Amino acid sequence: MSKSIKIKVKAREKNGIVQAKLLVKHPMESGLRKDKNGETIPIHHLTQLYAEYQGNTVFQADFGPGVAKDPFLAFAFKGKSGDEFLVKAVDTKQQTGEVKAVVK
Amino acid sequence: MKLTRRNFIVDLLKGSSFIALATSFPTMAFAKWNEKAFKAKQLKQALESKYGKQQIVDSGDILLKAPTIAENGAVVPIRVSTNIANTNNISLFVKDNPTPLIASLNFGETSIPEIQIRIRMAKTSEVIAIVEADGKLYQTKQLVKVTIGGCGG
Amino acid sequence: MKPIQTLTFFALVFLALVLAPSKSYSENSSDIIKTISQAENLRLEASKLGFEWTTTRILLADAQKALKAGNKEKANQLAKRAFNEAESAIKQAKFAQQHWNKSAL
Amino acid sequence: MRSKAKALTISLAIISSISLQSVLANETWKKQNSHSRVAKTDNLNYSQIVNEDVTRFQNFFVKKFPNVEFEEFNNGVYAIDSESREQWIEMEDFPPYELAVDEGKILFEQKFDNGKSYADCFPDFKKGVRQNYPRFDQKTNQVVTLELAINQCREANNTAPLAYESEEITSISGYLAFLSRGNKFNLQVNSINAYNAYLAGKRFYYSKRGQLNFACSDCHIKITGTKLRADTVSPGLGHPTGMPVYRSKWGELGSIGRRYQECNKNVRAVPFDLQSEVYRNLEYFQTIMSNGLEVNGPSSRK
Repeated sequence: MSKSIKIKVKAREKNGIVQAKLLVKHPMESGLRKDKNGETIPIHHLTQLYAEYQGNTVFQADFGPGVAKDPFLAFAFKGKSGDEFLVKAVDTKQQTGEVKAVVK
Repeated sequence: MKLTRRNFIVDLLKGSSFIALATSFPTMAFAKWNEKAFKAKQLKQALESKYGKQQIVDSGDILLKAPTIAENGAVVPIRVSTNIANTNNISLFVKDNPTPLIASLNFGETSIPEIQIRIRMAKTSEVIAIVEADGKLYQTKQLVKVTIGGCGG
Repeated sequence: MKPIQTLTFFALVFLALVLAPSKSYSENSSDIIKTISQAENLRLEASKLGFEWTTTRILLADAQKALKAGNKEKANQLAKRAFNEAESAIKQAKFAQQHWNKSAL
Repeated sequence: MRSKAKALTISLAIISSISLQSVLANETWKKQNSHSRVAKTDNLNYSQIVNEDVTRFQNFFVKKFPNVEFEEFNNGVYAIDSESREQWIEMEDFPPYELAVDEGKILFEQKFDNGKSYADCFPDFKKGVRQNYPRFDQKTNQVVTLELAINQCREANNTAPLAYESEEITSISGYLAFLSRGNKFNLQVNSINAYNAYLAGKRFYYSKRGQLNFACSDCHIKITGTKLRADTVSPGLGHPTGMPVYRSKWGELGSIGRRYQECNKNVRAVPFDLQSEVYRNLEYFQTIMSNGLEVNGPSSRK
């Protein structure tokens, strides 16, 4: 639980549905890439992501290394403008990140 | 499309926050990360590790939007949505990736089964979206071509 | 005298036999080394003009490697290709100097 | 002396009034060079020659792609390739460079040890400065790119320069570009030295090089719009406007110099150093060719 993962969230409500979009700064190393010296870069990717709204986990994602670098994800849930929600992420090194966002 | 500074600033300032804090995960509301399925090297193994031997039926009720030809296999934008009732999971597989299971997305009672994600594709392959609803499995597939670029635009 | 003459004769034959391959080797090698160094000079000239090709360096390095490994034929071929490439790059630079404006909008 | 200069000014003013562009150039010049007579005559001649180049260059693309609005050329290949464009629009929905822009803002606001900050070097940063770069610096007689200006700012404040293409420098330049969105490029060549730098860039652009014997213009003018293997070759008009660029291939922001290196390697020519005089001059030429287009950096590309 050392370095924290950066997450950026945008959320907008329309007709009672919150459209949430997020971007996570993460190398998403697949463990298959080699560096300049021909050494394999160790696997390091996000594994899980949670969205919490009013105390409930409304959405949850499990990632493998096949998700693109700096992962982007959009999802939707029932909610309203002005409310806060929380996004948390954890990766294979047990590094975590958390961000609070206000629904527009 | 025109990207102006003004609409961008609005998005940047109002729509988002950028407070990253170290956090702990006291509760894991959903199942543990399925290591076996995510590390499986063949589609068959990945499917079995995730769903067991359960039958998966083709469905026209899943909308999978992926490019016919990917601009760059490193970032392939995908959209999936479904109107199958009680959908609690959408999972994405790329048949010919080194590890075919890409992501597994779980929906709570108040969430809408529609997602957008950007994935990696090692080469031309079928992309498969599998929906889990009421304990049943549904799927739809699309071929996405990944080409070797020349100059890269 | 005679035994010495005989000995000298045999010694010369022996030496000729032993040195023959190494003599022809050193001749060929020095030719190759010469080609490599000429190619290297041309490469540097092309580089100064800003028109060096990425492939020329690789050819030269491979030529050196082949020479070290004793594959003279290959070394010679590679060195000559590098030479020709470097020469072409210089020609290209001169061509550009005179003709670039013709394709300008 | 004075009357001679005056006569020259008048005659040149007549010439310049032929095109609106050069009249505008003359106005700009009057503000900038009212103390320098030598630069005065230079300005009129060179800016006019250059602006004629700009018109010819831009007309080529406007004619070549009649369905593309002029303003659209700052979107590169996405202005002309609809399949790629769709994927790009998906990316721009929440582009990965936004993280770098945020980071750039934080870095930009940090103070140097002497208490000053980047804002002291770029007082107009809020209004946007990207469109002014690269600019020709008369004092040092060289083209100054935004990245070079960032490092000059650091050095002026006794701070070590950043490595080119480091995450720090591309983030700062990305942030400054983002604040400049919508501003139009309108670089003017005002002196013989600036013209020489422009000409060096122009010469590079049209010179064939590398084992494949390709000039920038061979791809981006002659065969623009066609497929090169799987890629549509982007138009040469508008390349610098979206810089720095987040290329999916790189997975991070990079400057036009990094892209030049790639292009050179693609034709098997030994690339030049980042921020080398050769590349700065090329960027100067290319940016001038994009005069009239809006800044839309940072951008995302495949």
